[in-house]
Amino acid sequence: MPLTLHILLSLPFLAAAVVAALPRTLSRGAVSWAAAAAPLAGLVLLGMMSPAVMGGEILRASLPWIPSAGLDLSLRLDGLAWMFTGLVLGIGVLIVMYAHYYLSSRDNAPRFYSFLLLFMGAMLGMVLAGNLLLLVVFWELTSISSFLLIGFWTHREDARQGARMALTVTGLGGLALLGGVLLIGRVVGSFELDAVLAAGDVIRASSWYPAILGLVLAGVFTKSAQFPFQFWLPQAMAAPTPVSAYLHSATMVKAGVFLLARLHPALAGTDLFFYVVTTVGAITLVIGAWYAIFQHDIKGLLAYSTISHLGLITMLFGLSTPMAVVAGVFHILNHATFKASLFMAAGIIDHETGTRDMRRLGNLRRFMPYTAALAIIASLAMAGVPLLNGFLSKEMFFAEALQVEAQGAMQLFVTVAAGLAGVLGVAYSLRFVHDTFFGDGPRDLDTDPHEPVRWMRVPVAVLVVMCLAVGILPALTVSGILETAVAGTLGDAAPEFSLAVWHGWNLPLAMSIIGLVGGVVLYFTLRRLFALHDAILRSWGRHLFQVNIEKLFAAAGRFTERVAAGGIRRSLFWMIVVVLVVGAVPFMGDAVGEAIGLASLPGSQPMPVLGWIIWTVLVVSSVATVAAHGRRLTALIVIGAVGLMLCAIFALLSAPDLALTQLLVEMVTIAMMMMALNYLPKQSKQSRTPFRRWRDAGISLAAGLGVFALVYGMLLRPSQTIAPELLARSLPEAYGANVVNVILVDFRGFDTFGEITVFAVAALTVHALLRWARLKPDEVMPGPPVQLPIPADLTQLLFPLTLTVSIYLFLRGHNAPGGGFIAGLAIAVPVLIKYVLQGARAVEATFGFDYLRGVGIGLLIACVGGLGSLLFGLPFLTSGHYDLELPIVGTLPLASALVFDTGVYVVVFAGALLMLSTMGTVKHRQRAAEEDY
Amino acid sequence: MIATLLAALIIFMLLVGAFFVFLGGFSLVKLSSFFHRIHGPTKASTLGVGSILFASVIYHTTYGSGLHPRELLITLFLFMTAPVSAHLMSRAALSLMDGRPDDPSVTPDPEAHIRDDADEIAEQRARDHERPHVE
Amino acid sequence: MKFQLFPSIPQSITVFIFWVLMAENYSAATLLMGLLLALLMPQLSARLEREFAQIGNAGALIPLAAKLAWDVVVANITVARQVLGPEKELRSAFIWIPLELTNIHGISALTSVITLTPGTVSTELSADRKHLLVHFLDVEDPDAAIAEIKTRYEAPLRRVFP
Amino acid sequence: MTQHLVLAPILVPLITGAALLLLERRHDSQVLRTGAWIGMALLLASALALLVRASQGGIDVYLMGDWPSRLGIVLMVDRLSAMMVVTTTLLAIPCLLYACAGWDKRALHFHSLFQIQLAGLNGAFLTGDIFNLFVFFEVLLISSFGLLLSGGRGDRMKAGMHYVVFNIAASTLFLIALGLLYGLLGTLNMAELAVRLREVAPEDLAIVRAACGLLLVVFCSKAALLPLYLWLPETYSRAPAAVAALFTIMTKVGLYALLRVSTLMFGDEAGLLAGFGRDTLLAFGLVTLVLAGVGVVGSQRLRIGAAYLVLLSAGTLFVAFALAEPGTISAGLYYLPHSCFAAAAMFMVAHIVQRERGLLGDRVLPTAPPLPKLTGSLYLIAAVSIVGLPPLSGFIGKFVLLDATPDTAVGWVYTAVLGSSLLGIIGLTRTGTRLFWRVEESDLPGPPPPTIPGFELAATTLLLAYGIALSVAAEPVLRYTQATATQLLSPDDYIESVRSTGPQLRAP
Amino acid sequence: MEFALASAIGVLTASGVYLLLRARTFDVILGLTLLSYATNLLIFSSGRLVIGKPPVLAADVAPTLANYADPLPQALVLTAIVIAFAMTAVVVVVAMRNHADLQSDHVDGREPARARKGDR
Amino acid sequence: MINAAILFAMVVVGSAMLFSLTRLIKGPSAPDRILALDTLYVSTIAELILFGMFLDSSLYFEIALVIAMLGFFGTVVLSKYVIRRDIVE
Repeated sequence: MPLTLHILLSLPFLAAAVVAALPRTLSRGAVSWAAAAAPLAGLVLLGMMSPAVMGGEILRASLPWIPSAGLDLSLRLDGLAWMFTGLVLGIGVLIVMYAHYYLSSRDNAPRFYSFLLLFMGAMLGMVLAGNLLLLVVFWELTSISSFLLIGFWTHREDARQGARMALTVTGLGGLALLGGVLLIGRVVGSFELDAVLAAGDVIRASSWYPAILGLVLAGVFTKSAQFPFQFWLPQAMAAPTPVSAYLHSATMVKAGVFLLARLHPALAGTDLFFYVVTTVGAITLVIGAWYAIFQHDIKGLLAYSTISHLGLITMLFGLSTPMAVVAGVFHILNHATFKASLFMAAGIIDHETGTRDMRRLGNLRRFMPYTAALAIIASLAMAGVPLLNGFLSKEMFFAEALQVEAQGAMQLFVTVAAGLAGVLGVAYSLRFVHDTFFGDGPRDLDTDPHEPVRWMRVPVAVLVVMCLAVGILPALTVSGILETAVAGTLGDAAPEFSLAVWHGWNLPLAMSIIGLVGGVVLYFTLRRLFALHDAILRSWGRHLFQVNIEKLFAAAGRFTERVAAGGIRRSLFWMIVVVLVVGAVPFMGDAVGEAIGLASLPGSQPMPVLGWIIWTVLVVSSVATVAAHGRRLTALIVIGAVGLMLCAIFALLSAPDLALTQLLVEMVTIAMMMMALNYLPKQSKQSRTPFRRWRDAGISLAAGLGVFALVYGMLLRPSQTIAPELLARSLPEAYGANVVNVILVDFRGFDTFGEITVFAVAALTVHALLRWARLKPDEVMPGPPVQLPIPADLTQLLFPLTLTVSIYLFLRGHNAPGGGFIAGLAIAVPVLIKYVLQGARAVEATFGFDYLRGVGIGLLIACVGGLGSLLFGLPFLTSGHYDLELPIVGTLPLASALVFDTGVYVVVFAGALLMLSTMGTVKHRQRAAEEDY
Repeated sequence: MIATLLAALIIFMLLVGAFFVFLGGFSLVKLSSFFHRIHGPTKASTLGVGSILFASVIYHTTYGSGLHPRELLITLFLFMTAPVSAHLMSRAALSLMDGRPDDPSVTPDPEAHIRDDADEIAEQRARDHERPHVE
Repeated sequence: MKFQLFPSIPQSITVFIFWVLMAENYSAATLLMGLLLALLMPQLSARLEREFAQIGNAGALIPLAAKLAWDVVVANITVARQVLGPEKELRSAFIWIPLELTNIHGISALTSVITLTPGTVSTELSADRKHLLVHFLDVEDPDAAIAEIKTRYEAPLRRVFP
Repeated sequence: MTQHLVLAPILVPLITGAALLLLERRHDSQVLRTGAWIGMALLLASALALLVRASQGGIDVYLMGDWPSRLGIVLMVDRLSAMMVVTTTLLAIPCLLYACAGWDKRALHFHSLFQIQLAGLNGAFLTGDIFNLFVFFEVLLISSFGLLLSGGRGDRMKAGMHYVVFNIAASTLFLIALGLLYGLLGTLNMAELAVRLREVAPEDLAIVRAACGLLLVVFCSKAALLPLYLWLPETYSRAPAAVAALFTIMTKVGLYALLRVSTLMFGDEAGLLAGFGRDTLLAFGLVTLVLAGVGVVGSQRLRIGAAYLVLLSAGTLFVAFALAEPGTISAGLYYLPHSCFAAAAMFMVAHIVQRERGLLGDRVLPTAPPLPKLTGSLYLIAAVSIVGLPPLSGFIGKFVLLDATPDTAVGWVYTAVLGSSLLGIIGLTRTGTRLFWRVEESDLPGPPPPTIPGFELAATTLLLAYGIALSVAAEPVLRYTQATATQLLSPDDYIESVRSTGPQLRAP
Repeated sequence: MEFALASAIGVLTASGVYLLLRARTFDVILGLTLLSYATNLLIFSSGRLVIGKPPVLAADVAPTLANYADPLPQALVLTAIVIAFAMTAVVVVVAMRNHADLQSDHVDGREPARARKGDR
Repeated sequence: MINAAILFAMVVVGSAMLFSLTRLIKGPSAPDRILALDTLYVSTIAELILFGMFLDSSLYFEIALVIAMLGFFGTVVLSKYVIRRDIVE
């Protein structure tokens, strides 16, 4: 039954989905039962598998997920996982039962249970994972789901903060763990747990070992709230108590130590491991215990004690001797039982008295004797009093701490820490018991404290009975479980051990006694010295974290704000700088002139006088544009000269088509800019920072020089182009003498296709932006629109003639300068002149041409022109040629490229006019609306 | 013989054309007020280009690819458009001018509006001087 | 809009001549295309124009054109002298010329003609279209100048554009 | 007919866009939507068909106009192109769905612009000619301008100005680089360019390097590499949700071009130019990652945060591609669609939040918003997916990348990738708790939480479902991307198939 | 001639870049225009400079590079011109809308702090 | 001989262009600059025709024709702007 494990794992997830889907109106009982079904069923399954596991078998099951990346859904049930599964499910059942009574009617029970089940599933997945990556997956899932649980009471600030803090810290650990696991995979070559556990020697010998250890331990320490990450755990107490009871006894925080146990064979056994883990564990152990004494909140006290106990477990794993591991595993088990029961008791107290503040509580044994009895027993177990389970594992801990083989300082440190831990543990247990159940009666309570409903006590009672049973009869109750778990942890290295209550008079027992006595003394001394009720001991870790995280947010915010506020100029500035650097770097380390290779290259051609004249006009007007840019009209006129000279250059340097295009585009551009200028200020405000101007001037000069150098370098090199073939094949195969046009409609017709698309979309965009816009002209001239009858009348003749010319340019385009684009603009311009001279409305009233539709039709024509060749099985845009014989007319050469070019023609004409007519007919904003601003 | 004559004609027309184009440009630089300047380029240049085109037609007919009367179309267009642009430019200048001649259809006494534009020049100069860098 | 096969005969003719001139070959295809355009162009431009120019007496156009050509050449030489000469001696002036032409096409033609003849630039048409503002580069006697324009150009134009 | 399949992803949306333009006058949004969806369905079918074809491992070469590749323009379909086309199409479906909730009526020409945008994207992915690549860059850019700005006002215009100007400047630079490349090497076909680059003479090396460098700068600025990303956050956070969601693929176009060019032209066979720019890109990619993480943490608005997450994914991809190992490229290619989908979902969620909260918009301030519970769940899944928490696709992409990182780069890459993830978690956690966890507890039933319009919900869910599908089907996807990476790293096949494909009728 | 053209491109680039970095939308548009001129010339020059040999095939002249200029860059420039025009159209309109919506023609949509203070 | 004349004419027309440039830069008023630009256009036509003669090519015809036909458009638009600010009313 290989899939049993998968079924087991999927149970809580399925249940979570089911519960989440339940309506809120459903009775809580039904929801609880639905929720409890999953862990109960899980326990049954686990029970079915138990004999095999206890017999030393390791159950494995695997489903492929991402085998190529080494991540499969492989599950593995060995002793350790078995024990943890039992814990997770068993305590889970109790928690569900408890929560049923704990939750109030205002709480959204389905939500709660679905989160809880989600968490349970994640936890199960983590312990069952047979693949380290899968373990990480579930590890992070526990972080997320615990985040949701801790923040369940979302309206409470402390809950939100606690949840965030928990997720941040454990998220950090999870990422570190991911890094560590990936490094392990790198060393071992597999993420499968079996392989990794078998490859301990390889890992320890690898040069990655310190990094692996650091990263994995970061995961462990954050999850298990070890120093210096312990601060999140008390914050997480803002969660509903069932959650705390679950997360902080059996599951969430145990995940860390579980991992430590899990990877023990692979990672432990080095000095580094020993020192780091032991030290951190010891520090945590002491700090947690010390802080616990000074808490006023019961749950706070329990939280710190949890930290302390986890420190203890960590330290045990740090000691690394087989017996220490046994003790560690044992203590995990014990701690889960008594701590879960304590949390539940705390929840009962909270529930029935309305407070968890020990300064207001006291003498509760009178009001709730049963609860008090249960809680006291559990506390004693926590303190390590004999005949209770806590005593057994603590005893083992003392034994191992005393046996540690290390340098003197370390040995002393470990011993002292262990001793202190014993003393402090008794002290805080005592504080809990004394301040809550004894002493002066409760103060200022809103409600009368009383016993809870019986079924709320049952889970506590179950656990306390277990504490007692284990404590009194360890060999009968827990021994088998522990053996199985240890076998799972250490494999062949598992030691023989026997659990007994009485080991005789020995050093550990002495330490236990010292601890008990010292703890009692300490508690009462402290009580007298410091007036515990007033003492406040802030968690500086939490404080630091909060300060720093706020600082981080603020700093990040400032940084982002500065970046975002930098605006366009900063963007462009950086781009230009990057370009300059990228352009300059290749020439570095080489004399620039030599790199460009001026000396070795063929000389340049002579320059005609006309060329110099054009050059002068171009350069001067270009510089003048810069000089005049503040006065916009002037700048526009001057830039017109630049455009004209460009056209002249194109003409001079054998590019008539370009000259034509440049000219026409120039005209339309100027018209467009003039229209825009109507709605923009006439002048630019000058920036008043000369620094910026100089900086920009410097950069622009550098850019100019750079481009100059590159172009010059390029021009002086011989060209090795494909052009000869284009020239040679143009006439015979594409039937056009104007090679440029042939390239445009044939060789590279697809470019043109894209180009007209760009043109069309630009027109659409202009239309979309201005269609409904109301703009305010910068300056409104008084009076009615001026009549320009004379030029308007003269252009009457111009329109048909330019249209004729345009058709001529279009038809001749394949063999002489011209073509669809040029022709399209050539006809758009006179229509535009009409607009200018007669006004847009007058023109559009008569000239009923739908430009928008024209754009669409043009694009479709171009498509059809290109697709025609598909009918002949030839690729897109393949040109066909057909000589049409007509009776009188003679031969008419028809090239299919003409259809495509017609599309271009229509798009350009309609697009240009769509843009310009839209810009020309912008609606002015009413004056009344201006006042509102 | 005819060839020499034609060549001479071409050269002559070229020189005349170049001269008039030059004149158009020169008057731009030399004259002091806008309404003086506009007389030069709008007509002289037009004529100059016309002459050059004429030379070109003869040239192509004689030495080149045959008769291309279509070049005359350029002249035709020029003669159509040059007045339009001159008219508009002068209107533009007029609209910027202070103390422009009033529209006689509003004040029906056309004779009153014949005025020497020496004041015009003075005024315009003063204005240019006031705000030389601002339009 | 009423459909007319030839909204404007002059325009059709112009377009045809234009096409043939431009195409530079006189094959049947070219001529046919020219005819087609002559048919189409006015139709298209009819969508843009309110009215077409009607030519009254086309015969008067030719002497006018000849006169104009001559004037352009002669007067250009005068202007050349004026431009090259000292600027101080120029007596420039704005003069409103009263118009008798009422046809807007005629007025347009007159404006162009005035501008083309050197020494004068037509600047503005009054709102009631009865006066034309002309800038003279060098004028001694305004009344004589007005009279010359009226007889030399306006009179024939009135015949062309009745 | 199958040979013409390559055309479909470009022409289908283009024709749809043009045809929708003709239908616009009818003022019937139903007609437009129907048309758009028909186009979308055809596009999806053709994209999938292309993917199936490409996954057989061959490289299809389509000669435009039946000219040999060196003379005309070629379209190329290899695994990478097909994958990008499919990603685009898959992303476009929820975006269109989202827009159909109402935005398409408010933005003039939305459907046409949207379709043409798709045509531009697909064209950029399919073309094998570098100038044609430029043209398609422009097609997609200009339609993105339209999509971004149509129906917008105020702040969106401001952001639009930045976006438009920056991209035009970048396009200008593209042209400069192309001009230099053509001037120096004399061809525009990418395969031919690659061949000629291999034979570059040492004395020409510097100037060729400069030209290539400029080309890479262009791609980096489109893909938003440090310090060329300043335009991105404002723009993306101001764009309409459906458009912002679609824009998540825009940075990927730059990355695609970068990957294509650097594997083809600067691969190990490229002689003097082998490995050109790799180290620099890696370094800058790492810094981008970290700064993007800082941006997520510091963002005051959810959509700004989402925009920085786009940046974060871009940084990750830079790193993946700059490492240039088969494994990292494969991981990057897996991560690429994931990051598109997840970030798109985030933008949609942000928009839903923004609308529900009225004046507060998507600012990260705690309130008592009656946000629908569902929004919170959507946010959670999107956030988990995008910061790379398990078990969703982001995690898989990241760990595969980290796993494939070469030993020498482990330190920096691990630190940056994991560190930025942490920053992402911190930022998104804060945002999420502030936005979705109500502050006040009231017994009174407040105003019922508004419901999310069906289209929007469907769109967001679909995107998230993509993410889940990517995680579940990670194995086949990864196998595909591995094959893609292998194909990319052996450019000789590409060159060979371009050169060996001859015209049907003409002389080769 | 090569020097002249290269220097002209350099001057256009420098002017364009300077204007591109100005703070007003219109100046930026002018800058982009100048830059696109520079780019067009640059692409154009990548076919090398040839005076008076337009690539329009004549019947009796062999179609080789000796007799005709390289046509390909010309076609590219044509595409580039058109695209630059389309882009300019869009940016011009965005500038118009920017000014209308935000009451400022500053590229970042708001006047710098100092200027705003001065206005009050 | 004719070639020399053509070249000479080119230079002379070129100097006219330079004159226009001067006016274009100096201004002072907008109509002055518009006039200068207009003149520049006309001179360019002349140069193109001369160049066509020089090369004995008719390929420059189209450009010259288009400039002659539409070159005044810039002037129209600019003048209209000066007159009314709003070029399309």
